[in-house]
Amino acid sequence: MNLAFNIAAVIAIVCTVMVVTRYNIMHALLYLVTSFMAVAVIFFTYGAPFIAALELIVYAGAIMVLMVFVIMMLNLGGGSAAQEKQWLSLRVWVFPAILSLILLGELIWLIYSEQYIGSEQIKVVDTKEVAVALYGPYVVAVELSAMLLMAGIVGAYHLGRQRKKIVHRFLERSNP
Amino acid sequence: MTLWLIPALPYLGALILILAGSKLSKQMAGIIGCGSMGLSALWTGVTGIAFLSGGREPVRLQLWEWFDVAGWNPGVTLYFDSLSLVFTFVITFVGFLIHVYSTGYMARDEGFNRFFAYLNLFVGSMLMLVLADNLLLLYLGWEGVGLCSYLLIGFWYQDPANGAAARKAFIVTRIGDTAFAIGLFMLFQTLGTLNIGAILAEAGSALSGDGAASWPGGPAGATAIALLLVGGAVGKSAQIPLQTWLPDAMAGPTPVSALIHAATMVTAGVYLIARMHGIFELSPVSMQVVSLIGTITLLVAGCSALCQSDLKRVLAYSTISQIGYMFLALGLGAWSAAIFHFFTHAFFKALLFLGAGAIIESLHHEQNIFRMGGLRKELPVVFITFLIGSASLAALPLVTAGFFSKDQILWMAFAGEHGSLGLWIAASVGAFLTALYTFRMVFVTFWGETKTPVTHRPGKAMTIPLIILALFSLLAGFIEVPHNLGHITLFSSFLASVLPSPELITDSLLMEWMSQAAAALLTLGGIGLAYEYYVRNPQSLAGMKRNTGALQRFFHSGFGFDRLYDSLLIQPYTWLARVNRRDITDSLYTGLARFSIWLHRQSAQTQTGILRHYLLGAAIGALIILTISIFI
Amino acid sequence: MILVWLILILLLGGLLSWLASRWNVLLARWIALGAVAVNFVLTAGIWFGNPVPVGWVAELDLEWIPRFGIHFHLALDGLSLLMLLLTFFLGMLGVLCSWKEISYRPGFFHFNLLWVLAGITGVFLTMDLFLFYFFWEVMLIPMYFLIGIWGHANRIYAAFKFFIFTQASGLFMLLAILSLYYVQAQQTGVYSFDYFDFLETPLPFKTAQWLMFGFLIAFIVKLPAFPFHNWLPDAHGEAPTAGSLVLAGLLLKTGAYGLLRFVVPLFPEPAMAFAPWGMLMGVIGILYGGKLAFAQNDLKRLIAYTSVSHMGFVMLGVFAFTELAYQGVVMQMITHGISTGALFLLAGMLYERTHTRDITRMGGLWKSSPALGAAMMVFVMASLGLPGLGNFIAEFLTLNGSWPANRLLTALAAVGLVIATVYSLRIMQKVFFGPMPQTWPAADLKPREYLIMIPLIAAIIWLGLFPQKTIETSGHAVTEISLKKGGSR
Amino acid sequence: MNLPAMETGLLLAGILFILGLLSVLIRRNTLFMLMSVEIMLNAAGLAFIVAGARWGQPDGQVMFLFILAMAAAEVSVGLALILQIHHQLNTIDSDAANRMKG
Repeated sequence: MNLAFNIAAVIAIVCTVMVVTRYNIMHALLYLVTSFMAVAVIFFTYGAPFIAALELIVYAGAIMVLMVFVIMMLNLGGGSAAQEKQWLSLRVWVFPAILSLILLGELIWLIYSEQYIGSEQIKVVDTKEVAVALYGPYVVAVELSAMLLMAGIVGAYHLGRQRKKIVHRFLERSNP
Repeated sequence: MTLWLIPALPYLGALILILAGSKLSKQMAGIIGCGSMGLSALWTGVTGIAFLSGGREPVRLQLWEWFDVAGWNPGVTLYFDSLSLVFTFVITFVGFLIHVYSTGYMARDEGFNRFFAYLNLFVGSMLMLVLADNLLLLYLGWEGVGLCSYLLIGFWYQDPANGAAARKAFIVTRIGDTAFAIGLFMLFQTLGTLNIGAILAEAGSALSGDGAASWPGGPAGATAIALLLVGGAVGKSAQIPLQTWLPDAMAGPTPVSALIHAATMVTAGVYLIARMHGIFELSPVSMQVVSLIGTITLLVAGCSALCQSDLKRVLAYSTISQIGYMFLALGLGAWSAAIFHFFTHAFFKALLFLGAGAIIESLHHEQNIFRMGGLRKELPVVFITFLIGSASLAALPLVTAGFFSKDQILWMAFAGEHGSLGLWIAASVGAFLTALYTFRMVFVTFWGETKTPVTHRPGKAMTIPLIILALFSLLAGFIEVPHNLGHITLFSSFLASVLPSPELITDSLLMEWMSQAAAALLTLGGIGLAYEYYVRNPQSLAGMKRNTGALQRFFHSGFGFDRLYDSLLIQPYTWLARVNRRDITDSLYTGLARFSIWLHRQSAQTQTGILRHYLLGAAIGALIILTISIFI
Repeated sequence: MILVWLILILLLGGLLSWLASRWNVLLARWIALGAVAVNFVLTAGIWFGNPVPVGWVAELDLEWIPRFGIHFHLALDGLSLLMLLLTFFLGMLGVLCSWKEISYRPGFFHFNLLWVLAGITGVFLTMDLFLFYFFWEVMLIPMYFLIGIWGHANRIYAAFKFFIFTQASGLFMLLAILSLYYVQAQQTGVYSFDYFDFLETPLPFKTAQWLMFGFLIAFIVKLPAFPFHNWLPDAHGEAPTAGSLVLAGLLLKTGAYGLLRFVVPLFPEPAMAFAPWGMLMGVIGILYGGKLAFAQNDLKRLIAYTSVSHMGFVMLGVFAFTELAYQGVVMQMITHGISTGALFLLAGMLYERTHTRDITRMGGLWKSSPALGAAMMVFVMASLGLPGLGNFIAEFLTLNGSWPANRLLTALAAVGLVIATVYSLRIMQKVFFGPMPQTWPAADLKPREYLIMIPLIAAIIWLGLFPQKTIETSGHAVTEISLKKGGSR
Repeated sequence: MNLPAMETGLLLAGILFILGLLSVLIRRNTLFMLMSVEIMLNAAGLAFIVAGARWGQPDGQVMFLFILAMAAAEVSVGLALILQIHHQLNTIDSDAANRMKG
């Protein structure tokens, strides 16, 4: 089982790195999908098959597809890649990179400094337990997330509507 | 005993004139003004006679208790003894004559009522000063007199120069008053009371004990208090450090100069020192300081008077010089001699000022003596009275009152216990200078050809006071004759009850004859020299003037004191005021406001509007919190 | 009960005159005058009732917020009686002098004026620190409106500066009051804001010192002592005549009253420790204020700086801890209130005649209005401390009292008298003597102005020649304060 | 069957999270930013699952479900906003929308 975990972890990291470095947004998106699939495999290795499935369906399936639609609508595709290259100059990279390295160092230091985590077995949690917990103590949270999703839909609908653009002679000039 | 009437009448007159002044006619105002003075003089006479016949018992009358705080309750109480009798007599009698003279002199001035209101107020305050039983009430009179001299010097208020002179007088005297006030605080702290009687009793008992040591404040305390009192006296009596205001005070009308700057106010300092003689006797140092101030002043003022061209300024410097003589006498411990000189000086100096007023008015306000001349024939009465006054000032031997009083001071300077040869020489030189500048003035104004025509003869109201004063200038001396010439000691014995008599080291008749002969010779020499230069051959004078031009200017400016004070005090203060008009500490607070605005503007820069900067900020914040939570 | 009435009459009077101004402006003015006059008569009645008050003449103690131990506790002793008399006397003059001057919304003006007076009355009467702070604020806000609305050119700046200065320092005092409240609760378990309870609680020196500084800063800013005096010239320069009259005549006194009533009795030892500094600030105030007064050309700013200088004497006297000095301080509060109030009234009258406050553009006014000149002469002489007028008694007592405490500083303060002469005579010379730059109409004092001036002149002369009446009134209260810490005679 | 140790799982989540953060910071294109936020959310979910698995509690997975719901709603609203920005400023560069400044 560890082998699968390791392979999936490597794939996930490589794909994420590719996402971060790509200029063409479509390539980045596809790398992201593969990265999510790798993570789904990792979920599976951690004994959470239901979540792995969900990950695949919702993250990889729904959200990424939505992104693809938006990209197609704005037909960013190849044209914007040149602009992306110009935007991602080395100077922009330097400071965030340092920041992330420091943060990574701290996370590592944190994870490996606490001795209490023993290396006993990881227990598998099957889906029934999850369902019982979901509708047991977390029933309020479920309702809340339902409301959240509703808000998401209404918001997306309201914001997405194309209102007739008011072209104001001098107040607002849309830059080219 | 209705002693309170003496000061109350002038105050009442002043009150009436102030309240109903604008409605009264000039004539009416004149009657009220002179009337109140006349009644007060009369009442002084009555009280004086009652006092003399009643065995010279000092009268004390408390009008009301001023205030009572923490056990200290100074009352508004009047005290009348022989010293205050002399002063009240002079103030009210000479004051009355000057009031009568003013009705004539100020007849055509539209501020007539206001003038008499101020004059009455002045006499009231002066009487309060002289009759005060405690030093606080004396201080009230002291400042009241300062106020009235300010009002009267600046009487013709249209001309800003008069205003400046009035303010100068008030401020310079105020400096002296501050020293006087600090002296009062020290006195109050050591004795717990400001009552003059109590203080003198305390000083007397200390003197009889073992001198200044048994004075509560110790010798240093006594000397400090004495010197502070001298500070106050020097301010008011225009002695050396604070004498610059008197020559400028001539900007006021002439009767004012006569009353205030000759007879009464300027001698307030002499009265204070004489009254508080107990403290001065405790500290010989302060006595020497007083005599030193006196001698320096009489010499400086003498020389300055020599080179003045304005008639009234000559008289002003001569007043400073004569008061210098009084201070010298006080310094020597010859208290009654000083008061006697004050007594005679009041008469002949008032006479000279009134005469000068008559001359100036008749020459249509011409004050420069070199543009006068030949007035012997034009104004005979004024000439004769002026001549008598000058003779008395110059101390013409045996005939004039001035001679007797000045000679007594010279004799005390020579033979007195604190006297010394140096003081006597200085005093004699002063006498010579006095004779010189007095008769220079007389010869220049009355001899020679008339340069400006006489337009107006002084009326009867002006000439009668002149004549009376002239008589007094001659006869007033005979009440105190030195014992080698008849030994009448009416005046000093009269004051003996209040002022102790000085001890003499040598009292041989021969020495006395010698000093009198020397004084007489000096005076006659001075007159002769003046005659030589100003009447017989003025050319020799022109020669001498050329090569001593600088000295002339130096004397003319009164030894440069004005310039000294101007550059030392006035310029820096006005410069500081001009520079710091907007109050430096204000910039402290406006600076605070500006700093907060700057701070706001700097922090506004961080709102760039670019999303990435905000994200970066959030990330950095998260990082910092993480590191803090881990490592600290 | 009469004490509550004193405050209520003013509050209601203010409201009434605001309402009345809808129909008839004159009616509004009469109501305002009537309200203050009634108060004046009441207080005068109390004064004649007991000319030499010993201890508390009248007292009223109602529960206000029992849970926190806050009482509606008003009490009147000799000192507050004098202060109230001064308040209502100047209050009447304030209403009288703005008869012609205020035409823009007079109703609201009188409302503010009377509410300021009510606040001041409250401050002088209250014996509960919470209530004291309450009235301290009530006094502040209407004053801000008075300066802000009816002031002259840059009145907004002046009103803001006045408000921030006083409010900021007031907050320090609030902190001190609250911490005193808790320290007392901790020490003695008594939860109360009452002044008398605070008097009994023994405080450790360190905390007492901090609490004293809290109170001190509020009163020093209000008093204006030296470094905190900058709001005064602006506030005075811009306020309307009645505003600056109330400001100079009464608000400065609340600072001095606070020092006498709260700082010295509540924190005797720290006050003793602070004494040399306090006296130094006082003397600097005298000399620096005097120099600045000499430098000003705007008449109102000049008079404002003179009151900074005179209040320096109060600082000197309060920290001298001798009964003489305290009596001098009380006299200075009253006589300064009258003389500076009168000077401001005269400045207002001069403004009505010459329409300028710049004294360099005035001159020779004695010819056109001699009576005004005579009145100005009286009060100029009062401000330079001429004996025979009230200020001399005050200054002499203060200096005499503070001489044993600190000789050098008292000598320097005495030099302040010379500086006072210099700036006072400059006023007379620049305004009334000298040539007349332009001809003003011959407009001497009108009957109304005589009605204002005569009581003031009579009061200042009466205080100068017969001060014993007022000294007796505040005598007991002052000895009480000075004996609290064994102050010397 | 022994599952991978928890530390490695957490380490993996950490790395993914850091990469997402890095990508958010460097990108100017709002779409890229949105994707990177998705990475970070996913990484967080992974950490939850690993922890839940370690203690055998369903809470981890429940929490992941909520993250999922939240991510979905967030993406939909985010994309709507991006459309609106594109419509108004016809660019999706985040620096263009800088009128809310200083």
